[in-house]
Amino acid sequence: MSNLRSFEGLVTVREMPLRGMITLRGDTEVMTAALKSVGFELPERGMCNGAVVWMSPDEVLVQCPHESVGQTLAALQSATQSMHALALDVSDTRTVFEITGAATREVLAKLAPIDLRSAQFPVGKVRRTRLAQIPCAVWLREESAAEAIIFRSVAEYALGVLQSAAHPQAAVGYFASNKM
Amino acid sequence: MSTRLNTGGRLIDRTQIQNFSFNGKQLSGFAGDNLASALLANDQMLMGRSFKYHRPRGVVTSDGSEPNALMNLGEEGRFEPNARATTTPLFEGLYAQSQNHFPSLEFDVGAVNAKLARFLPAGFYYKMFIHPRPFWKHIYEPIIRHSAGLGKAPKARDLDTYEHFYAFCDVAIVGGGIAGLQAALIAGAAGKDVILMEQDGHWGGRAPVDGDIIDGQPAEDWISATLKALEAMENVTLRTSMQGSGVYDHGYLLGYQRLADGAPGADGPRHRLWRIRTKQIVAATGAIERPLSFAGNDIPGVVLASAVRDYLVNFGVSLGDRTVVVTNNDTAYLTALAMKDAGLEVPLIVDARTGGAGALGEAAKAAGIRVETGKGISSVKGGKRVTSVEICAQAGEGAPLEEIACDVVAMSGGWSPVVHLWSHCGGKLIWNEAEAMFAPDPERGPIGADGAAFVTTAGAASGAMTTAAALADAHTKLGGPGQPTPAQDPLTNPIEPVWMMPQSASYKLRSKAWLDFQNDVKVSDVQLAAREGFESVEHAKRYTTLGMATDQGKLSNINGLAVLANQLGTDIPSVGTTTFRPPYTPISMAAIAGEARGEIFQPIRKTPMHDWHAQNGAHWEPVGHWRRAYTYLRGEETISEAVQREVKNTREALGLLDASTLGKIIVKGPDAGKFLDMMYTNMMSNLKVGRCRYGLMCSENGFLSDDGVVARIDEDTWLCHTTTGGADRIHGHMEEWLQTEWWDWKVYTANVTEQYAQVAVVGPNARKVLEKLGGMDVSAEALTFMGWADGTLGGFEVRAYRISFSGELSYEIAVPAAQGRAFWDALMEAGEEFGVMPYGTECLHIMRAEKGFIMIGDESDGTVIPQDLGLSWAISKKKEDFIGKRAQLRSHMTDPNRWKLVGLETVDGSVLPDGAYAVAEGANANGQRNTQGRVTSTYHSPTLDRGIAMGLVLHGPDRMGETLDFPRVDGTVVKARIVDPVFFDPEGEKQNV
Amino acid sequence: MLILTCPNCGEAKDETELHAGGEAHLKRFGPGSSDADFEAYLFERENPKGVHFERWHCAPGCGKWFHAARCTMTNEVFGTYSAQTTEPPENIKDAITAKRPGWHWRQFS
Amino acid sequence: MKRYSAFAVAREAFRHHTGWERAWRSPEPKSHYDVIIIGAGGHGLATAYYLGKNHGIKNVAVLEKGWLGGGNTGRNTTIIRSNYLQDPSAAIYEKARSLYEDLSQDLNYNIMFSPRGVMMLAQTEHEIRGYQRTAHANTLQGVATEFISPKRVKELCPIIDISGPRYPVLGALWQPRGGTARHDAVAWGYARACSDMGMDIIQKCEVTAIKQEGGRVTGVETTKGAIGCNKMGIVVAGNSGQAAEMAGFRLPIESVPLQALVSEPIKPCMDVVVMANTVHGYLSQSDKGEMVIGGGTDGHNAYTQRGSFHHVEETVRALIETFPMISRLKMLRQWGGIVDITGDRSPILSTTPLDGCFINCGWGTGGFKAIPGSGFGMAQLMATGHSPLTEQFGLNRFREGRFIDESVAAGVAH
Repeated sequence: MSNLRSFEGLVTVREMPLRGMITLRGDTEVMTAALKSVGFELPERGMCNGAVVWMSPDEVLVQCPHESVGQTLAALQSATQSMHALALDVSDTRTVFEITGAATREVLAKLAPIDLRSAQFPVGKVRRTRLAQIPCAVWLREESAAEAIIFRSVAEYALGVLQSAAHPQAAVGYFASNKM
Repeated sequence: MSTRLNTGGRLIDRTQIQNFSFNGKQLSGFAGDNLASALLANDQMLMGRSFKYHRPRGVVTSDGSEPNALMNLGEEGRFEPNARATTTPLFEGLYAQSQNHFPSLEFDVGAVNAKLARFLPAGFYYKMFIHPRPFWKHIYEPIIRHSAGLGKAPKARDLDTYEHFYAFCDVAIVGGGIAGLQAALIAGAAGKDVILMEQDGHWGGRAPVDGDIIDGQPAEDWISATLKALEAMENVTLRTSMQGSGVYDHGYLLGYQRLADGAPGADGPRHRLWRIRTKQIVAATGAIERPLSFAGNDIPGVVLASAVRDYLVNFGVSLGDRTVVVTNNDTAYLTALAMKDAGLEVPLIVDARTGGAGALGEAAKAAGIRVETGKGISSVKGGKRVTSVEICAQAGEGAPLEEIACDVVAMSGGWSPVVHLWSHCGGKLIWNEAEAMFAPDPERGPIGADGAAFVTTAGAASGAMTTAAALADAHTKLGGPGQPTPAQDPLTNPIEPVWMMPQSASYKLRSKAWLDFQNDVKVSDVQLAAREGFESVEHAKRYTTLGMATDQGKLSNINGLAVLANQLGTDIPSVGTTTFRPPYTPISMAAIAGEARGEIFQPIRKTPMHDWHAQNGAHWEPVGHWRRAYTYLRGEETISEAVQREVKNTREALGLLDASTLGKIIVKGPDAGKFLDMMYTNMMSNLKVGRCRYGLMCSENGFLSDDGVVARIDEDTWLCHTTTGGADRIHGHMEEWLQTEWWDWKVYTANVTEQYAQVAVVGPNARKVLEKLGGMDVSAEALTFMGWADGTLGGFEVRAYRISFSGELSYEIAVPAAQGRAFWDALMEAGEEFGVMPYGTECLHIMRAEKGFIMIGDESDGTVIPQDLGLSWAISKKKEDFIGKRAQLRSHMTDPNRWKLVGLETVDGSVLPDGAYAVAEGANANGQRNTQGRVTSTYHSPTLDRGIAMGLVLHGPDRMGETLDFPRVDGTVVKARIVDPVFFDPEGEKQNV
Repeated sequence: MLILTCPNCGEAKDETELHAGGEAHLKRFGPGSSDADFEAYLFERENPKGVHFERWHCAPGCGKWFHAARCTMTNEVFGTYSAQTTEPPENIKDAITAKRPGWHWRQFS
Repeated sequence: MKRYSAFAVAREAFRHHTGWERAWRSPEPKSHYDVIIIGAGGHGLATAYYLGKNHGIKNVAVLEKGWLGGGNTGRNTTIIRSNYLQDPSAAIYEKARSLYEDLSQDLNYNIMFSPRGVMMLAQTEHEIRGYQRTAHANTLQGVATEFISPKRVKELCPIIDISGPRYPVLGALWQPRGGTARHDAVAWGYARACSDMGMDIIQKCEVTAIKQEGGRVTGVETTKGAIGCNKMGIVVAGNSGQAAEMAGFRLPIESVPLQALVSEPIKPCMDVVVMANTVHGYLSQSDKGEMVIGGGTDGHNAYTQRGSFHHVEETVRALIETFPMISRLKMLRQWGGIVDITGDRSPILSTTPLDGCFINCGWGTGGFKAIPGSGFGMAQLMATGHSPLTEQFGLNRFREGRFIDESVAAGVAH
């Protein structure tokens, strides 16, 4: 895919290449066991451990390379065969934008009504919220890098609002990382 | 005349000259000026006209409470009406025009109203213009409307951008005066996350102007040191030009930041609206000086004493050569002293108090200023500018004792704490008799989520009216350590309330004593309202329009309700105040809307094939936030021609529909069958794996809410299709029942709508194109009607459903969304030899109507039950329960007189008007024509080449062949016959091949 | 502008990240119920000035429903709790009693 | 009562306006009335007025816990229209609208009814079809409306951007005799006329209990003592649930805040009322020049009379899209009122399980425009036991499943 979208402003925003994504639903025990079978761990509530995104008390989003999604899905399905669980390939459902730069928290704070101060939003935290007018999962991957996971149909809108928020002359300077 | 002095002006930079235009005159000021100070420096005291009488008006304040000096600012896409000159920073090229006059500010024909003032008392329009009836709309109202209004209406599209910012903190402090700074220092030192905002462009509030001494040093020095300390704190955020505009529930504060009002056209947002969530709001918003009510107090040159001082100290502008000060409290003496100190004349201080001032009185006398105590102004003389005042005894009726020439009257009627933010969310006030003001009642603050008060006030906003008291109040409220910062000011003697000057002013004087400058409400108006029974403060306000001007009563309310209380013979607290509503001062609509404009006004949802549609003539139809192709226009053809072409082609050859927007929901679990039996009116648990079934969903209130095809994927998995608009709604509906009613049922759902691109491949050549792509067996035997299968087509992994909404041979093919476009392209290419054309939603609608299939949103409208639509076959008789079943047993739902679905064909072959009603004999008790049916959807059928329609008709299915009358809106009638709703291929031969 | 903490994801949610879902603890009446019971189930709502129990949907968010106990006069929130219950839990009732002694709502007090 | 006229104003001008009478008396309550109306808002006062005018029942008290007209009557966006889809709605709203036409003359009080025309924009295909259906229904209901072209929309309201871009204007349902009136004046005018008929309007008089004997209403306890009556009308929007509870029955009602806002005044630029339902906003310009904007209701029950800010945001951003000029205006004031929403979002004008006690409530966001018709029908119902205007709005409809759903046409509730 060569037509991945990106721009630079207060932050750099890049569309991530297609990624393997699997919705896994089950109770904590089921999800723990199933994830273990593919070498992953169940993240704590409200966190993402790199591969697995906590979505809900009975749902996680498992991320893996796109090539191996079939294999991972099969493994999860087989691990949960006798249990009440749901594992589905949803790799095409969403688009992921990566946001990097010192103003990462700030740009997100223009669009999402969430507390992004570092004490309240540590690295590794994921929060399902809205990005302006669309649902979004915000994952702070590193201090200056976040991923915004949104539905694919509204990718252009997401890009548009991020671009507006990241206007080079629109710095706010509220967070410790880019205090003004 | 008003002028710039050679020295002074702590906020201006005399090295930077800025040129601007006012009413076509080229003027100049300095960097740091605001528009008001710059105009005054150019001897432009006359700045506007009042609302009702078009009286000449000058500036009266030096802040956002200004009622008079409102301007049409800027031009074209950067034009703003009603810009307050007092809060508009001066910049090079500023372009301003005064408002509400014709033809000019100096000569305004509207001023004739002032001559008629005696005929225009409070409420006059309720008593006049009653006869003759048409005159209100056509004569009186247009005249009144035209003379009202203020600024011009903007015309061009806004060229600026705006944004929001969500900030969370522990303490948000509004007001960067000394109390706010002190509060920030304490909260910041305690390690709290603090936002301190100041609406003006500079810190410190009144203290530097008033010459206060804080902690043994001039206020200016203390402010600088405090700012330095705050800037060093990582946890403190400081912002100027940002107003705390509104307080809402649960610690929500609006911060209105004006980023580019001093530099229009600069790259970046003009305004930023902060939406702050904080544990505590500290309103350190200071106090506003009140005018005094004496005759002629609206003449240009009568200005609040504090404003006279502000212009002098902050901008080096003197408002006039001879200033008479009139007051009922100590603070106005500071103005007299400052003016004198600047070398200007202060012929007299008129102090209504018999005791006069203390230390300041002595200082005034020492400076050679004459002070008269126990006196008042009986009237101000002058037209467009003050020329003199007449002095009288405050205690009397206003017999003039002496006339004194002057060009400025600096008035002070005392101070009102700015309690707006305290009050927005329910904080209560108490009347402080000693200070003659309403102040926050600390016992009854606005209640937050935890049940405790979340707003506090600090400083003058609390009613702490001396410098020391203000700092001490901030210290106490914020729980500062040790002792409060010491301070000194020269205020010693208490205020004595003066609500009318003189105390027993005659009617003539009262009818010239303004309360609300902009809306032209006078003391006599409020008195009249009270006499006429408008005793509630809200009645008096609405009857007189007191406090309803753009300053929202900041200057007038307390004076007005004191007059009301007096007239009613009661006290001020029993009259009470009107309600304080956000915003504190007006904020731009654009800032409220934020970034949502133009392309990002709302999300547009796009399918994987969206760009192809756009490039191939799609005429769009919004369906929710989706854009679907209504039809694809070719060449010069009209929309209707395009639709007819698509129908014909699909029926005769091959059509493709982008069906990706249809909802797709996976339902899985041991109890999934049982669950779907509750969700759908039909039985879904007995659907065989590999098969599809059309299902209906109802609300618990019985009405049809959605339909779609359900496929059974495996033993405990079903895939439910919904309408385009239904995807999120139905998924939510399912989860709601699972989570809140049947939480012990073992079912998981997932909304996989966006995972798949789905294409309907429709028409006699449908199978041929799929076979050409190859990979899976799509033959009539292998994939039977209402079956589905997984496989590959042209190398794409697909799920193929053999379903039809058109009566044609039809497949719906789902592929992963990322491959949707490639799959579509492959179909178009392979289909070329079979006459492929894409078709849009209107073609879909026509084809299904030709087949008599209902459409959610057309045949159903939220009041229709499946039984109305002849869909009883889809309602299980075997099931004990499903959502909506009980509701459908109510008497009105089982009424045999409910209108039922039928087909309608016009006698003359024309198309029935959409939404037309079939009339019945006579009229009902309200004189409305009786009806017996209505059209639910209507089209020209290209297949049959005549109008076809569906409709709901009383006893319709029993009246086949009868003709009904459908009046058009123009009164003519279309006759239509009741027929079977299946117009085309009733045996289903075309789809079952 | 309410903030309610979703007990499922633990996040303090802004009102714009939530959807109000009306009265909590309704008992469903289906086929076989009387007209009066069914009408009451669908339409007769508690509409108190004061303590109220209501449903909220954490969306956009974790997608779960939860219940809140809130004062309709002041918007004071006494607590949020699981939607998988037919009555308010004791700790919520105690929290209300501490703030609003003598409160009652339907059969609860 | 001294008549109001230009001559009266001129006469008073020469004696310093000392001759004006009180607009309404301020009496103490008597011990018993034929009829007590609880609630001196527009609907309550209109009910009392038509009881007297049409049915000769003048021994009436109107009890008000605050100040008359102080609830939703004085908080709404003053739109008057009757272009409703369903027959019962069209009947009562058209009755109201036609009474508004002559109300200033009838009451001798200028309520400033301004039939400047109301248009409801169609901005989707679905709305076009809904409004065409409404236009057909209105033709048969005797309500003068028409579906007009985008070009005509632009002529009538030049500040609309009919080309979109997001939601181009595809047409509009136009009611030329819809418009606005001065909301406070409606309450004041009725109050003055009621008082003049000898009715007692008793403000600051809160009802604390409703008394009954043998299933029939006998009177009320109030903060000004007990007052007896033969019949009672409860007309207390925003407090209906509490009043019904005192009377011993329940209502299919929830109370939620509704918000509105005005801009600063500008010179006349809009001579019609526009409702844009796709984007959920209403807009008109007051005689003072303020742009008056109505928006949505909160989703949760509350009695706070403020409401949540995001509704203001949604309304403003939507209106800017269709009326770009609003962008550079400033919001002067926002406020909220409490509206009663019923199960089908249509009002209730009904007898109740308590004999002699009638209720008028549930007008949701659309009560102001109905005031004269509601009062007319309610008075008829209370005086005679039957009114064709109110017949379909009974409480029993919720049990029968016989709803009056106005949202069906194009998502337009009220």
